Amino acid sequence: MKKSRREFLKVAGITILGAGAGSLINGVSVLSAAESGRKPGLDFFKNSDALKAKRWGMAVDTRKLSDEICEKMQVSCHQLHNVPDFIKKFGKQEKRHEIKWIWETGFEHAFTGRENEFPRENLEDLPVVVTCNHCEKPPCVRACPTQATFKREDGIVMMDFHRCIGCRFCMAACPFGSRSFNFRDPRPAIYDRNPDFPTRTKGVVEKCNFCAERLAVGKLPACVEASEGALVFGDLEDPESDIRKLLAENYTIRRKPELGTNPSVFYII
Amino acid sequence: MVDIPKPEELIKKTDTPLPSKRWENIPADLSPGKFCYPTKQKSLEYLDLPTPGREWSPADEEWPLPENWQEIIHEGFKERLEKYRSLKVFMDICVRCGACADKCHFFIGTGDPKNMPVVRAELLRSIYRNDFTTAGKILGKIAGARKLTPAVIKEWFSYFYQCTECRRCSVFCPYGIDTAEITMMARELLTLVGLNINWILEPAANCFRTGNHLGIQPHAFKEMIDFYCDDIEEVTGIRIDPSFNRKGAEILFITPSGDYFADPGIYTMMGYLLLFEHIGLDYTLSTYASEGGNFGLFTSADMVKRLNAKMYIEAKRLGVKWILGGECGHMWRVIHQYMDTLNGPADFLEAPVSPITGTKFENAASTKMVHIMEFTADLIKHDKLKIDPSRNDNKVVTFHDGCNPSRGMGLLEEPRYVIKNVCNNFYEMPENTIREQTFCCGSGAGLNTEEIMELRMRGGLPRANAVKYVHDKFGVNLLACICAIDRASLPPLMNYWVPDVGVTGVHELVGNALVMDGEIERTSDLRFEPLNDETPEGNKGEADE
Amino acid sequence: MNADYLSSLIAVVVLGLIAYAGVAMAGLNGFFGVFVPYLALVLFVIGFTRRVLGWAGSAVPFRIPTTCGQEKSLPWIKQAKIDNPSTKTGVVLRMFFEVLLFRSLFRNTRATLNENGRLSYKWVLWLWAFALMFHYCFLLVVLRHLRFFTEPVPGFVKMLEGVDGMLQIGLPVMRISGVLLLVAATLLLLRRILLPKVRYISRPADYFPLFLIIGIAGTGIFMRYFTKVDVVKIKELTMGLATFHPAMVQDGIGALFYSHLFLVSILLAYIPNSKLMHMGGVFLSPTRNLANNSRAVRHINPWNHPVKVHTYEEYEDDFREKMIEAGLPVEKE
Amino acid sequence: MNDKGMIIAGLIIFFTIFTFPIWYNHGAAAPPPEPELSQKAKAAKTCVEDTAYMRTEHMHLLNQWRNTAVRDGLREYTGKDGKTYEVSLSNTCLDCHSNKEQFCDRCHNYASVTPYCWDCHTYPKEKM
Amino acid sequence: MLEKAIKGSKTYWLWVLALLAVIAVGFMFYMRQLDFGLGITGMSRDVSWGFYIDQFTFLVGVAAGGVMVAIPHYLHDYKAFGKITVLAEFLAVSAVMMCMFFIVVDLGQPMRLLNVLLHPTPHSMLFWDMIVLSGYLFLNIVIGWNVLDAERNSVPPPQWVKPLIYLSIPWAISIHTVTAFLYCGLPGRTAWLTAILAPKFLAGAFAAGPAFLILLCLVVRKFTNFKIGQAQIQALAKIVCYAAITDLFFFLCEVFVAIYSQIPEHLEHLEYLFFGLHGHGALVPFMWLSILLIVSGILLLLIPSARENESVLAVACVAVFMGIWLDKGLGMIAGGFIPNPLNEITEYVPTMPEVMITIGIYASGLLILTILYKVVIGVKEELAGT
Repeated sequence: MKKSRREFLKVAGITILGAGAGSLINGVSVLSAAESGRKPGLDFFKNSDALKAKRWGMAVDTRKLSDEICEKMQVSCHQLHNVPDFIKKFGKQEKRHEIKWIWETGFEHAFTGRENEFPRENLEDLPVVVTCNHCEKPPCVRACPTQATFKREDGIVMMDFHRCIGCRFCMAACPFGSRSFNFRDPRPAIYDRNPDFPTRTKGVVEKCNFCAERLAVGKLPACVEASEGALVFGDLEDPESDIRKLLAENYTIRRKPELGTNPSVFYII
Repeated sequence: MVDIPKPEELIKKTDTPLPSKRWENIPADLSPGKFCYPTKQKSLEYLDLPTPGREWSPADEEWPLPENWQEIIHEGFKERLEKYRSLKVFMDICVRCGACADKCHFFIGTGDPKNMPVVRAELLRSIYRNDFTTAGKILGKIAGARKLTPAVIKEWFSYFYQCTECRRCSVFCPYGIDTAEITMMARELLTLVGLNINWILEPAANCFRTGNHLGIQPHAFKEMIDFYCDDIEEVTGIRIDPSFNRKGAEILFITPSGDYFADPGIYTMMGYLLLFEHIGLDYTLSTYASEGGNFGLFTSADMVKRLNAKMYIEAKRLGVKWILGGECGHMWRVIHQYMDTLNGPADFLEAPVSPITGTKFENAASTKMVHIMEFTADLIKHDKLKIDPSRNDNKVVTFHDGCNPSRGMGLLEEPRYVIKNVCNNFYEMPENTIREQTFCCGSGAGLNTEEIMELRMRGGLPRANAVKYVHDKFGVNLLACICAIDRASLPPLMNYWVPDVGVTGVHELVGNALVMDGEIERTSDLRFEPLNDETPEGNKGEADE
Repeated sequence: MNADYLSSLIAVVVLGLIAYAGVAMAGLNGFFGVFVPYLALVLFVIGFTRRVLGWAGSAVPFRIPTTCGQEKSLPWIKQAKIDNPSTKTGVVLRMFFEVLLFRSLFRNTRATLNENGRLSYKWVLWLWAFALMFHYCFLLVVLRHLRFFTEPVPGFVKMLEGVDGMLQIGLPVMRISGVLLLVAATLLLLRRILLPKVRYISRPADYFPLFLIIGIAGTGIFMRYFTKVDVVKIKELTMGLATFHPAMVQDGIGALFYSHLFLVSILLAYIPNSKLMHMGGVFLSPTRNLANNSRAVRHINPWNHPVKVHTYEEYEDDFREKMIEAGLPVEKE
Repeated sequence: MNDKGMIIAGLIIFFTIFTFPIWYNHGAAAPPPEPELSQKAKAAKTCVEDTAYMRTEHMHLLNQWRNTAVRDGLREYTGKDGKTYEVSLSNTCLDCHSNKEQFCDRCHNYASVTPYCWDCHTYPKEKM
Repeated sequence: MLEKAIKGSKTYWLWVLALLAVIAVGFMFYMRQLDFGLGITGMSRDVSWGFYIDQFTFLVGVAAGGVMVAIPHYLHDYKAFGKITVLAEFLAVSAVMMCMFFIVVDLGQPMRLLNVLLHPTPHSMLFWDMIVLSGYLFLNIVIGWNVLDAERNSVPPPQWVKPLIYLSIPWAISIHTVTAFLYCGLPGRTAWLTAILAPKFLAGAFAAGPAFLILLCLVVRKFTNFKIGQAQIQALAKIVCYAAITDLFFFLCEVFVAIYSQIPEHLEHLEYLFFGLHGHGALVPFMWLSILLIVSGILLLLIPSARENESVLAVACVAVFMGIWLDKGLGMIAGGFIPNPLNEITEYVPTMPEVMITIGIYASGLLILTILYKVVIGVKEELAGT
């Protein structure tokens, strides 16, 4: 509240100067009203049972993954977040407009540059689930001209759908192809709309948000819940967290670490 | 006469900052050299106009106003508000946006804020508010109203005789407010209390009596024309014998008296005579209607009508088919916008048709009077003239649009077409100073008088400055115009600001270029100046005289 | 500081305060919410009609268009059909460009005497641009306000609102026209205050309406975006006005609204008594609304009275002998 | 020139346009809207802030809620009366005001306001 | 001065009307795009920028190319260019305007455009691009207008214009540099991730801009009384030639790095553009055509007798212009997005509505150019006293 009130006062002040003395007297009364606390709304707080972390991260144990689990994760995520299914609605030609927050892909697609002439057996069939990496140094945030994409203090790279102008600079900047653009109105292709989460308007970019809305009420991300243990979610800065323990015990890789974005999603192959 | 500063000094003086005082608080400067001489008693009496009862000078402290002068002005104002919607609307709707301010040549030349068209109108408007509007009556000064005092009358006299009714401001005004209308009304009001200037009403009185402003009597008129015919014969070997007051002629030709009275108008007259001879026109001149111009326009609508009436009267008496009019400015404002309304309908005349080309002048179908530029342009277009433009090769010409033909009728292309056909060297002045944006000569609307020479030079500055530009750039040495006032006022203006440039009427150029049947080889132009074989193009500043 | 604009500014502020105080302290809601607007409306309608009929009552004795281009003359010469119209259609077009696009202001130049002694005329379009912006924004704002005076709100008003609020800035969504109106009015005001020539010719009657409109736009914007008012209640009041069922009880609207309404009422009543009548007068200017065909079609002057002329007979009487001597034909020997 | 007829016609046209609201409404004032409260809302007596404030400021408040929830992750709001609410359009506002047509739309339509909330947020009727 | 734009011949008005008609058609398609979303274009999740951004990039170059007239004129006092600087400046104005239009039509939520100003974000290159582009537009309008107005009045331009002129030179460089930075700072887009991108952009710009200016000069000379001399056109032609050579050289440098290093990520994009990748090769013929056009253009411009023949010169300029257009305006963006970060291939072909909107914007640019040039030519003719 404090911040927005300050902003309000600033704007009000400027307007008084600009609007001439005709409004001066009224402006003063507004100011005093604001200062005297007539404007209600004392403050905003974090939910007490919210999950908190210094830097959220995720580990994907591909050993535990199967196509079914991947499918389940995707369905539960897309269902929860009102992600449209254009292919189902309009057919295959709409694949190019597809929106995906989390999806299954092959090893060679997820880990380009790690091609191996003689790969481990089954590596080619290994289901790999990919999503936004919530990089520590996210190029998409750097590129966004309106701060519609931003990094929260807890490391989550978030989208502000109200602010996005749809320039798609973030999509060009993302080296992981994690972002989708609403090339058309998504609503007709949303089945079983979840009223607790907004749909998007056409013309904005969207992507995985690590279920920030669930963390706020003390729940783990939907995919993690649906993963049957294949995904482990937790605070990367907390050495005692489950995820840190898992990372300590296993050799993990990340996607395109050479780009220096420092992804927060780790893979156990 | 009061001394005029040198051009270099004068131009510096034009860039003065605006005074710190409001214009309402600055009295009019009526020191010698700043005002036109008032009308002599006898002219007023001859025209049956109100007189002040004695000779007087604007420099006098006490002016000879009639006892009930305020009432006269008030009633006159009221009457005119009913008679002229223009006045009423223009009094009400000015928003003082300032678009007109620097469009006036007098403001540019003097820097005097009361020469901004908006303020000139405010001189009248302030009285209008005081006398005729509720807001003015209640709020007085706050609403911009002021009382009619002798000081206001002095101000009117000063500033409404510092407006040449050129209408340039009207082009730029978002509501078309026309200062000419306002000045005309103010001059009518001043005339009601006997205040007018001699340079306007003496010619008007002359015109009323003799038929022309200069008071030239019929026999003298004929002698003058005969004299020009002698000159023509000397230059071309052709003898022309024009007819006067001849009944049954097809066309009556009327031109301003300046064209047969003074240099350089007389050469234009010779041009007309040569042209008519060349095409064998059946025309006559009139000694009764021997004036195209109309100084009534600078006095009152009634006076316009009184002086203008002669044209139709004479045309009817002589039984001509239609009237051809010479090169003139305010003459054409009257003919184009007033004559038919005031003295028409001219149902005794026929709709004008060129006897040479058969062209119907549809735009003159009702007034039955054709402008000679239209007539000549039509002749050239139909290839009816034998022209040798190289005879004008010693001239580098530019064209000055007269205020009235350009903003009162729109006669823009015809003169250019003619000039381009009779001259090889023609250059336009800068765009914002020609056509509908043309600048006044600084001496129109009756101000072409000697006693205000400095004001005239100041007012003519924008025009002269544009001429100087083409003179410096293209070597222009001749300024063509289609206005008798211009031909009288531009020579001193050029002489002052751009001494190497002469002034000519367009038909003088035509006359020079016409190849007459049976003419001798011409060795000089109509001014008896030798024809130069070499073209002066590129010879910067070379004048033809 | 200049007394002319200072006094106008003070006048507008005081007027705004009167309504504010009248409602906030004296509870004169009915007076400022119903009586004053109706009074203003009546004054406007009567005043406007009187002014226009007054103009209509004056004669148009002569056809005096200011011609701004080539006349209709010989068929092969291209006429400037709009700037120098010879037909009704041409005049309508000329008026269209004049009234809707400010054709004449578009020509504006600034004369400057340069150091080399040359006068130049720089093309300046600021006045044209500001004026255009000001008038169109004002029109849009007025039309948008129809939402307060109609129920159901007509489609075209909604469409205008939609376009006007196209740029999704702020909440409630910013209407561009309102902000631009304030900006344009301020620019016009600054022009008056800062340009020496315009300042010299400006008087309270020029500053007052500008401050008034700035005040109106300012209070409107302030209400909408900052102090906030109960729009539904306001509409109850305004609908009452529009349907002649004035609703009196209006708690919770906020006194600022009454300042706004009062200033609008002042403006409405002020129009017929001021230069703002140019909105009607621009249509009646004889230099613009007449065709330049006075030589082709006779224009009738309703008061064309006879005058004394010097007839040919009188003339011949004066000069007969001289004429005969010179060999000029005469009527009577 | 007799153009009085035209001038009067012009005047009539002007006043016809000018008085558009008067004849458009046929002189009948449509009753002001009365937003209907759902049972739940009635029971709650008061919204997150008092009614007068909510009437004029709800859009501003919603905007603040949105910003703090999305950008700062703060999802609890304590009002002037000290009560705390979850910052959520769906879970808090629309939970009570589940009757968009009778509640939101009435005033919005009356004031000709078309908020774009519903472009993305699902209103209760569609809850199914 | 804009007066001159509302007085013209029948041909002029027909041309203006034709452009307006094309703009209207484009606008109708844009309305459809606004209604439906960017889905009516050929862009996709993988190729998320397309034709619009291509044109934007190319036109920034055309705008920046004007500086090749400004530098010789203002910095080296090459007098001959004085006659045409205003043409270059107004070309830049129209090009920048088109750039802005292309950005706007490419936005998913154009109504939120002002968010860029409301939430200024200095770490975003797009923010800077907006600043440099609007700054450049402002500079060129102010400079061009004042210089022309002064010329018309035969007085020196106002003193304050001079610093703006000097500022406009680095500014011109900056617009294309920042535009290159939009792309070359993105990790993972290896086709763009090269320090030579800005120089290469500039080289292409200095070829395409002046080439177009030559064509415009030839058109102006043919249809109006404003006679632009041989000297200006030939000097421009040499600039085009060497800039095109530099552009080609930079391209070959890129090719060398990719081929010699054999790093797949560098190779794949080139491979896709020139040979096709995994059976996808929609752009292959266009890319080869581009090389062919640029090379033949350079050859024609190098041979003095060919260059001095104005018909050949016109052909050469068209070749260079089109070649660079194909390179920047078609291949640049798609080449960067294909293959995508997951090494998948989604091809991109602009759709009809997309092309129509693009044509509409080009028509609006041409309209702006026409109006501005009409004013310039009117002034030049007026100064000739005709």
